[in-house]
Amino acid sequence: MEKVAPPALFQNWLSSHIFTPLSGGTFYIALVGSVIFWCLFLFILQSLPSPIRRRLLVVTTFVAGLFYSVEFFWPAEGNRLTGYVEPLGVFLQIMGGFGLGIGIISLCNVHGKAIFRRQPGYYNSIAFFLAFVLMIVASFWQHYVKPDTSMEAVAKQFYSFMFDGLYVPLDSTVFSLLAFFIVSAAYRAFRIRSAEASLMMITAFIVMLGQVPIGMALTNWIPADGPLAGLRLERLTNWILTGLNAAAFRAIIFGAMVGYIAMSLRVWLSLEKGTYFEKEL
Amino acid sequence: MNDHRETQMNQRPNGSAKSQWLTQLALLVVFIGLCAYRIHAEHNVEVWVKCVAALSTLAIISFIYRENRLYRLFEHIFIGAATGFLVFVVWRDSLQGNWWEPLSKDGKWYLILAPLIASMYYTIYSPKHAWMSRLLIGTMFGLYAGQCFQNFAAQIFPQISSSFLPLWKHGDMTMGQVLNNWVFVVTLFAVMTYFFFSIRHERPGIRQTATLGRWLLMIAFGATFGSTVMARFSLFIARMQFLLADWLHVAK
Amino acid sequence: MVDLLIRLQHIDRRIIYSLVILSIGIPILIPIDLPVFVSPEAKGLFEAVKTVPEGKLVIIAADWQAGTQGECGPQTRAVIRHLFQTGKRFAIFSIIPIGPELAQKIAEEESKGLGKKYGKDWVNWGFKAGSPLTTLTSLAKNIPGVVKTDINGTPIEKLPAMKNVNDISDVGLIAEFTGSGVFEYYLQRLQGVYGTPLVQGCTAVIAPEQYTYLQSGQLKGLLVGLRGAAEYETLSHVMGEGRRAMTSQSLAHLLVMALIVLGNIGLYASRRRRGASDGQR
Amino acid sequence: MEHASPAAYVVLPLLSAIIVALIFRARAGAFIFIRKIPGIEAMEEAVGRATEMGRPILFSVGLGGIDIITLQAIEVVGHVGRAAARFRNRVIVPLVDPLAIPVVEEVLREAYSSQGAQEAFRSEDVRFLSGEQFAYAAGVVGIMNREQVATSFYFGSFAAEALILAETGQSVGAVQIAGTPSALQVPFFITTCDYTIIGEEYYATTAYLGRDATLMGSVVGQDFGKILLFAVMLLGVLAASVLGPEAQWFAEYVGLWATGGGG
Repeated sequence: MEKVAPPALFQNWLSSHIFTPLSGGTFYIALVGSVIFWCLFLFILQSLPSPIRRRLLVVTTFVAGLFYSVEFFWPAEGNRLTGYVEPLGVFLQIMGGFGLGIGIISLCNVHGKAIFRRQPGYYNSIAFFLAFVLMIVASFWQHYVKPDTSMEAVAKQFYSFMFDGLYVPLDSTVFSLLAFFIVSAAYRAFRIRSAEASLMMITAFIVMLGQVPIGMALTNWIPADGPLAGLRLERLTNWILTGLNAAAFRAIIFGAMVGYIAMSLRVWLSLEKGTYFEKEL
Repeated sequence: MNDHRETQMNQRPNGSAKSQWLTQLALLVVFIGLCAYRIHAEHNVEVWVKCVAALSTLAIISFIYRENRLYRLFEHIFIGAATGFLVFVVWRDSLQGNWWEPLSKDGKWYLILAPLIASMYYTIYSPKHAWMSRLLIGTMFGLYAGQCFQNFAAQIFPQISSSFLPLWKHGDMTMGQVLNNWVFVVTLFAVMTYFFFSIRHERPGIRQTATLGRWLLMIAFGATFGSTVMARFSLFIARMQFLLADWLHVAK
Repeated sequence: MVDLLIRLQHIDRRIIYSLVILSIGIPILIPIDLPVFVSPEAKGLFEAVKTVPEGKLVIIAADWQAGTQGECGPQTRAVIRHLFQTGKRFAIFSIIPIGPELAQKIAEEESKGLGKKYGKDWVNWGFKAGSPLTTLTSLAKNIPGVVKTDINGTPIEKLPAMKNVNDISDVGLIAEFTGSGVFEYYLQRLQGVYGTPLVQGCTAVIAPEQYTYLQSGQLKGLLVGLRGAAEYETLSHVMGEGRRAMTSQSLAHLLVMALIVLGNIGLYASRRRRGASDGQR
Repeated sequence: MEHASPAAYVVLPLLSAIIVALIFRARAGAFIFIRKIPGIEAMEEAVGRATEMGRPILFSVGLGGIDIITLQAIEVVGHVGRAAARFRNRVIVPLVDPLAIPVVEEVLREAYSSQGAQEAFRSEDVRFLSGEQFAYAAGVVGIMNREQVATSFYFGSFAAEALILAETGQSVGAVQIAGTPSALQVPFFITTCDYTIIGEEYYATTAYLGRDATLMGSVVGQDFGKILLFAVMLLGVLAASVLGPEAQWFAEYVGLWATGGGG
């Protein structure tokens, strides 16, 4: 049985008085009303003098940080904030979706200028716009086409052309370039220049050998259940990966997470230094 | 700064532009020939899609020889298609179900607040109002900062308690397990010591531990590098199987 | 001669990449059969399948998705082919939605070659939703009751392959294939409770964690990644996709190691040259 | 762990108190020693090199969106931007998350104007490439080759595409410095970059570059936080060793205490 979170602070009051679904005329009035309210709110914000803006940013950052930390430290029973966690998560996801427009504007700005100024290779920007528009058309069309009509087959084929013909092969082939780069990186970097570099090289050698049959052949003569079984290449590889490797990465992650807490505290308490935080608003 | 401009850094082989055009043209003709041969063998749409997929694959693989016109074209096509698909996925997986339908069908008028608030992002295009985008993004940073406690506890605490390993024999523990525990605990503490910032490494005990930590770190990085090689090769094996078996049918 | 050695340090990147294409492409075109050394854990799985008592059912738990098809696909195919060859009936099942479909495609392809028929030689229970723990617990007690219908919706009783299969005691072996951590459910609910022999085919990435179950005897056999599939095909004397891809892997790994050795020879030669010239100055 | 376990009520406030206390101690003027981190020291020189060659600089802030890790990377963009602005050199910042555009643009514009080089800043150099990992990688390696970048920086959270970016940067002959808390990508940065800043050193980058009291104090706070974890684990190992099987209830209690007992 899904554990239903207790209603959060004012959640019942809010959902029964303000955030109640409406229909018909009142629905549209509420819509227009909230747009007007928002424009008013932005107008007030804009009229605030700079020092008050700065203090407002500090307060909103702190309150925002307070929400998740208090919700976490508040024990589960009687926790009056858990109710808001899920709706807030959905709200942030929707806002992120609306933020995508900035990316599209940036892309259109860069490629639009390339075409407008006839920069060399501007036909690539034309190809970008074509692929962008065709993919949107193809994916929405196959999503909304009425099933078992003649158009459905066309929509599916057009989508397959864009998705299976362009998107998936391009994606998996760029990923597969790693097969080349890992070879050239290993060839150039694994040189016995220093003790540490050779340590890294020898371990990489052992692990690589332990993964291919030809490598395993080198130590196949060691009896599998004898005392020396641990020296068989595939066993040695597993011992390095489960023991030493896991401990070293755990130590790195411990340090990184302490750094993550330190930075989060600075951001939350507006102690953070750096151009983005100190610039006059 | 070790100078690694090795001699083989020939970005632009000095072959004249004309000869480059010729080789590219020749390759294109060969490709079209192969496509015609395959389309002649199989008269259906799948073959056309496979030919386009093959061209996409070869365009990206051509990058390892040199950045070239074909790669540049398909790089832009890829970015366009990926962004277009992102727009569709954002609509299908989040905006449609969580925003548009509740707003338009269930009458939840207050969901209009999401685009209204998100409009503050778009104030960056007018310098006078750009500070409002800072107000919204600053608040978002505050939200993420507040999650640090839960993230730390959820990820790190189980690892702390599972690091309590006995260093000498108890009950039915084998000597192998005791040795493994020693290796685990020594590696953990040595690598942590290596990363201390404000403690001078010259202090006795600290320097040796930190050096041991650095050596164990190098072993771990070598092991991780080696264990990833197989996975990366299997990616390219799959692409070669697509080209040789699915597309050209010259292999099983 | 020394100049040649010194130049080994800077082999042109394009030569390296062409060698990678050749070492991976040639085995796909011309199946070269490199000797595959079989690990004890792969032999264990082969023996476990061979010694399934007459008339007992084998469960193929296909808990993998498209992402891990590269490794789990060849493993599943190798075991299913062996079950067809030795005339042992089996049932495909999974607690991951897409698993049964992918495994069914493999079983159908293999059944054509060996004249096996769905329903008589094998059956596909399909994906069982709900929490894996409760599904496996009730499955052990009453297989027809929990499964009810197969992947095509036909009632289980009608399928000859399911004749007198009532509960876990009628199951001779459970073979699980996965890239994710669902393995514990089979340990906790089936092998650990009823002692039904359990074997696994897993991806190379999660292999280190599975070895502990091998040493404790909870696992009778283990196939590790593509290498495991190649080992199983070697035991069943078949030149399958595992061995072909393994040949490419082996050649590519040999190439990387050879390049590293050559690079270091070049470094050593240039140091000796510099050492000699310092001596003369 | 949905809600704080008993251990969380003790360890987390203690860890936070240590860090904040050391921040305020540093702001009050206490002397702070931080060991050398070669990668960070080399950043200034790397920017200078790009200027000598008259080629642009590339800065990738990784795959993270608007989160704490990416914020640290964006702060480093500010430092690199100020160094590049002194020589009127370009910094190209291809991005994965659209919401990072206003933040990075703001930081770079400020960096250039603080050096009196507003006109040298081009807003197209801060550009969104794609939200998809490998479309982003394809775009960045294309830019590297076409712009022939002389120096590239990789700061932020990275995944498999790290080796695609860094090996291409190597092949174009760029000087490369990487810094990431993503431990799994560190081996690939080590084999391709001139300097690699690992794990928690990543969070000390701005402190090291800016030499600001608050940030330096925070780095010392990180050390003391780690000493706290070090002590807890040392205690745990000794208890497990001394008590042996009896430690089982202790380990379970601590485990329960630590993870909130299946909460």
